Amino acid sequence: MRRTRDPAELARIARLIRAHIVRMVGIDQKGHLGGSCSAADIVTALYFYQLRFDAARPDWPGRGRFLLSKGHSALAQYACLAECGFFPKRELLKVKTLGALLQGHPEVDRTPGIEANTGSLGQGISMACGMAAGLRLDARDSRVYCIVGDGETCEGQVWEASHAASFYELDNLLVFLDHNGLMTNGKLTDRYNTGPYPEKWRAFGWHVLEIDGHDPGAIVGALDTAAGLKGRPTMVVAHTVKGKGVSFAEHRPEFHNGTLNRAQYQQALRELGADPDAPFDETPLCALPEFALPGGAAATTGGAA
Amino acid sequence: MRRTRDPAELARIARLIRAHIVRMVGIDQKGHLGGSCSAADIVTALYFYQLRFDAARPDWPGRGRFLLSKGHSALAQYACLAECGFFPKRELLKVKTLGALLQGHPEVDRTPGIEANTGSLGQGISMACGMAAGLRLDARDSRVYCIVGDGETCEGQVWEASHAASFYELDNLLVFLDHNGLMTNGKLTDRYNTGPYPEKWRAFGWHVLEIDGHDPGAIVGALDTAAGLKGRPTMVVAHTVKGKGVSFAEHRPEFHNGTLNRAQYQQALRELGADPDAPFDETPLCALPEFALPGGAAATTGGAA
Amino acid sequence: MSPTLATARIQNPREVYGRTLVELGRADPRVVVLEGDLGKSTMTCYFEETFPERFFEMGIGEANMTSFAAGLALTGKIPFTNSFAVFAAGRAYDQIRMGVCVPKLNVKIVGSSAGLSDFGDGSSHQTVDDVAIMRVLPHMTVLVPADAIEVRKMVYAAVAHPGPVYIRITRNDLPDVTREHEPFVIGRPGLIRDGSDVVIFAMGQMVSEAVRAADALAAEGSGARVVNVSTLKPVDEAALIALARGFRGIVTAEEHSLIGGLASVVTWAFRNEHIPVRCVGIEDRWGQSAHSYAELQQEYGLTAGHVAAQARAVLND
Amino acid sequence: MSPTLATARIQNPREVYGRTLVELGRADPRVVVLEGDLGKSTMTCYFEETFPERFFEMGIGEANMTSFAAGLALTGKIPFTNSFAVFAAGRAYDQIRMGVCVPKLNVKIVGSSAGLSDFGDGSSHQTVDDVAIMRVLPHMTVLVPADAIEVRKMVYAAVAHPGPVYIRITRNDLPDVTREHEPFVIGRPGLIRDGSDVVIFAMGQMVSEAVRAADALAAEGSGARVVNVSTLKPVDEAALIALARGFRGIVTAEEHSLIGGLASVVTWAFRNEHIPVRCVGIEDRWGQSAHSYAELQQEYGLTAGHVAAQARAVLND
Ligand SMILES: Cc1ncc(C[n+]2csc(CCOP(=O)(O)OP(=O)(O)O)c2C)c(N)n1
Ligand SMILES: Cc1ncc(C[n+]2csc(CCOP(=O)(O)OP(=O)(O)O)c2C)c(N)n1
Ligand SMILES: [Mg+2]
Ligand SMILES: [Mg+2]
Repeated sequence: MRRTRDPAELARIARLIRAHIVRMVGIDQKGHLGGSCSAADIVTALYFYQLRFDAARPDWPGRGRFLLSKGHSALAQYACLAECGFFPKRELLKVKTLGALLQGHPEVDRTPGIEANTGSLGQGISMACGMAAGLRLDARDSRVYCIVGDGETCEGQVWEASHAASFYELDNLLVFLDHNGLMTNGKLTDRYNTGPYPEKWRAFGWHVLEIDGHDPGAIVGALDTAAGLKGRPTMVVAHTVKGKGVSFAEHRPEFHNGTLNRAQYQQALRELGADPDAPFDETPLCALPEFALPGGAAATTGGAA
Repeated sequence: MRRTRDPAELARIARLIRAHIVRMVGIDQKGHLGGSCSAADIVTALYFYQLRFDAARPDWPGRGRFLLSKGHSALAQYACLAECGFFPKRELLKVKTLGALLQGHPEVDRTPGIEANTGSLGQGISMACGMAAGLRLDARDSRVYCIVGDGETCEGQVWEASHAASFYELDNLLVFLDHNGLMTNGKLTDRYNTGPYPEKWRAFGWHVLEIDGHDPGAIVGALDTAAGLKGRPTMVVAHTVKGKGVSFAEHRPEFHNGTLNRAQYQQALRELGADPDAPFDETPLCALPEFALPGGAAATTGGAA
Repeated sequence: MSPTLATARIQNPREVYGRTLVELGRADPRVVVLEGDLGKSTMTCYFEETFPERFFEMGIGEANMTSFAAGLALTGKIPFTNSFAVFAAGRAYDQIRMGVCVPKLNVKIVGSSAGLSDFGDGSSHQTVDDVAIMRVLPHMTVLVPADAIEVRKMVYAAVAHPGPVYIRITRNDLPDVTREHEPFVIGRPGLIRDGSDVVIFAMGQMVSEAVRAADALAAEGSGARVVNVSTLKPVDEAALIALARGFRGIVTAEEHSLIGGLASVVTWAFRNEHIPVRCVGIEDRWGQSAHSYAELQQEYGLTAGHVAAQARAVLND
Repeated sequence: MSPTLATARIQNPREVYGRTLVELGRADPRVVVLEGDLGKSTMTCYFEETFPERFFEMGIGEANMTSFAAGLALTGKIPFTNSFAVFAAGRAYDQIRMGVCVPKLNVKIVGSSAGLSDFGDGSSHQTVDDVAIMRVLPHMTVLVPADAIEVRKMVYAAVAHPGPVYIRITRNDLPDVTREHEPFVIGRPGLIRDGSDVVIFAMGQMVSEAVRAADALAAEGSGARVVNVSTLKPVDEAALIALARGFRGIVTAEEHSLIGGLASVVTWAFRNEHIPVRCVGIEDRWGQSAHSYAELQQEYGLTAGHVAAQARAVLND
């Protein structure tokens, strides 16, 4: 698939991804809107700029690995996987139904393109470290990308993993902190402060970058910079807004795993530039001429790792 | 019991405590010599200078609390408890036998003076936080003292507790890091580095002091300083030597939970100024005139909390 | 003796749990509450509003929450730890075991959204195993309420009982199947509906399914006695045996793995009794996402129909 | 058919475990080893010496060790995680459950110094519960070797078996009770010694005690069949039932809580078989320190004498 580093194009795709998130949350059902939207720009940049993969061969060993340690934001990843052609887009509409390909949290043995089972917070970053170590053992140049939540940093396992990554000098590991300032039940600074983050990861021996997690240019820049950082893992502290893109959900803990009524659902889609009454477009981005690779080149080209 | 802040006297008592540790390790049996000896000066200063307690009423609510998060160093605490009169000294010689008052790791419901069950690393510091919060709820001025191992800092729970203590501003909590540089199987810097410690705890929002953990004057000084530090918990990074006081065990991971043969046993006792052939002296320090309080004043006086 | 579920009041157990904590907070200043960032699901939010100084947000750190609670218990408090059951019990297993259960500390662990009741979130948020892992702990008391009435009584009983208690609470609304005026006693199985052919031992949500099954069986002329086994530890084996004496068979029904839960309790208690037994429960599988709880009940074989079918089968054994 | 324990070779299971890891490391480059700072006890030190680049010291962080292993498995490795059983299984319970067992990853968890074998260290280092908590996990295979011969075969079998495996290893030396030339097959119970009155199903260390008990019973004229149940999951219930057919009673023997271990496996398998059963195991108590393992065996009722006594009792049932 063709890659883009154009911020406007990435922003446009991210809006599309967010519209899918809203569709998957649906009407009068619970769904992890907030954290999926806060991570959407990062996930989009990973799939449409950075990650090396072959949607037709999700287990291609040369692929880059991306896993959400904050597994509850799976909707963002599902949307990208669908648009990249890992599975038919209509699977998005069946999310969380009995027997669905797309479960409430990521499941590696169910869903093409998912790398690990996450959902119990704190575990994914350790798995990412193990993957990075495994890839290095095999002398692969693939990199591992991971997103942790700021609330998730309460889990001591995040710090255990941070020790492991730094001790084993896993410089093929890049982690984003989705720093939206909220956990399930309110503001971190009010309810259970785990900051300041850059100081912590520096003390744990990581390279630390800090960016606006909704600025595609900054995300791409961080990915590029991190590719050159050696000897240690890199943490990108990404300042984000929970619920980003859906005005009434922004900064609002109620929409962490909240419910949209019909009016909210429609408003959310409209704000994201989607027509709530239009039929669902089943064509993935990867099938569009501007995303197909010219001359039928292997889908695995492009992407840093 | 009378308190002393005299470094020479504290050093003399610590040697006595170490001799008990050697006796409890015994001959041709496994015993946690290394970590007990590295913590001995701190534990001694806590019981003979700092801690407010009543050995006749171990559950006196006004007491200060001391618990070993690195529960495997219980021998050091058992020795101090015995010398302070919590139980007959001859219990030391029955340690780790069937039905003994003194178990392999501290057990609160078995042993007078023990505050919690520890031994599964990482849990004790969380318990110490909970105690500090509980004492504060009751508006008690008692303080909580805790020792964690440097290897123990691998456990993420140590960092979870560190978040909790700083978020709840537990300034009635003082933790020592027994920084002896060794875990069970070797040097931390070689095998699994978790340093640098002062930077980490500063980033986690603690007051941090750094001392020589074998200098009684420095320990007493840190205790005094910490009493005045408000708004946050205090971490005292104490540089120590594993096996301290037993020449052939110093810096040696083999003696983490090692075995002494008869010659080593005797040499160790001699180095600690004890005669291996002398009968066991059953009189605790607290019964000596110089440690009894003048005029029969309550044993609970003295001590900071 | 036979509650008609059709007209029974429906209540939400976690709502009642949250309200009861407040009552107890008022009655007993030693009660303190710890929460793992899920207070609006576990309903400890009511306690937080009412007694902010005795409420501890512990963030998403179940291990520390549990050991911190042990520390509070060691200063004389009666702490309740709260999270989804999967995390309250499983993520903090070693902390419950070593710090709480070995020394028999007065910590109450409340596992919310238990079983398959968090139907949308899938395997990572569903508990097929919590009763099993809590039951193997010496000194632990394990309680699984059949309805909200029992939730309230259990929370009172937990405070009155010195030592660790695990309470499993579903996210689902439940019809009242127990009687308000009957006392709850730890360890005592409760007779819910009588009959004389088959005895159905049921746990939690499955008690109301068992009552429905008994209705269906009655229409066919078979009498089913429904017993609410809401204490999974300690088990009064003699009482269970007495309740089944003279019956032609036993059915167990639980929303939990057949390994380590009620089926284990009953087959163990009856190991030398020689009475046919059939078990309804989750067959050694993980949970998964669904659009509704009812779909999962069907998928995992946890409906009144499944209970009735096993009752018929055991009567033919 | 009857091994004489008096002349049996004595081996140390963890020593053999450590050596076997090296053999497998040589045979299969996918084998990697993770250690929780206890390599000189678990005996992964041999693997570390031989294959330093495939050995990961994970410090004292069992949770991270386990999820890190999951990550390695996801890149095609066959990781073994190592610590004392109490921590390998219990401290990392949620990580084993969610990260490894739900997706059926190829992670092998080895619990060392299991049961009461770390006799000096007391309750915090002794496992009465590990088989119970590992057994309730769907997709898990649970193995408890009876001797060092079986340890070696099990480690090979674990590598050959795709999916999570838990292996419980004692610190004690054990006499060889199984036969070198007989293959080990996951799930298959092994006939150790034959007899025709009572069948003793035994697990781990208790297999050799059961053989001693059978010797004593033989001297009294009662024939005891001793069966080594070294796979606690999956259980071949039909095989167990077949092995007890025609016998007058069953005794189970395990160095584990009577809740959730072998006694549970057997009483469940025989729930509709109506044959008397008596169980030897740890009666819902925590461990404690002792001067020797033998003292704890006596204190917890885990000797050949206790097994023989239950056999006599069941024959009189
Ligand atoms: C171990 C564990 N405990 C609790 C939960 C329930 N839970 C799901 S999301 C969440 C809050 C996460 O906050 P954060 O990491 O900040 O995520 P974000 O704000 O990006 O959604 C909680 C408590 C969980 N999934 N795992
Ligand atoms: C959770 C847990 N994992 C493993 C162990 C086994 N263990 C006991 S002591 C120890 C090493 C501790 O090292 P450190 O904290 O540095 O203690 P010290 O050097 O002071 O003895 C280990 C791994 C344990 N007690 N608890
Ligand atoms: Mg957040
Ligand atoms: Mg150390």
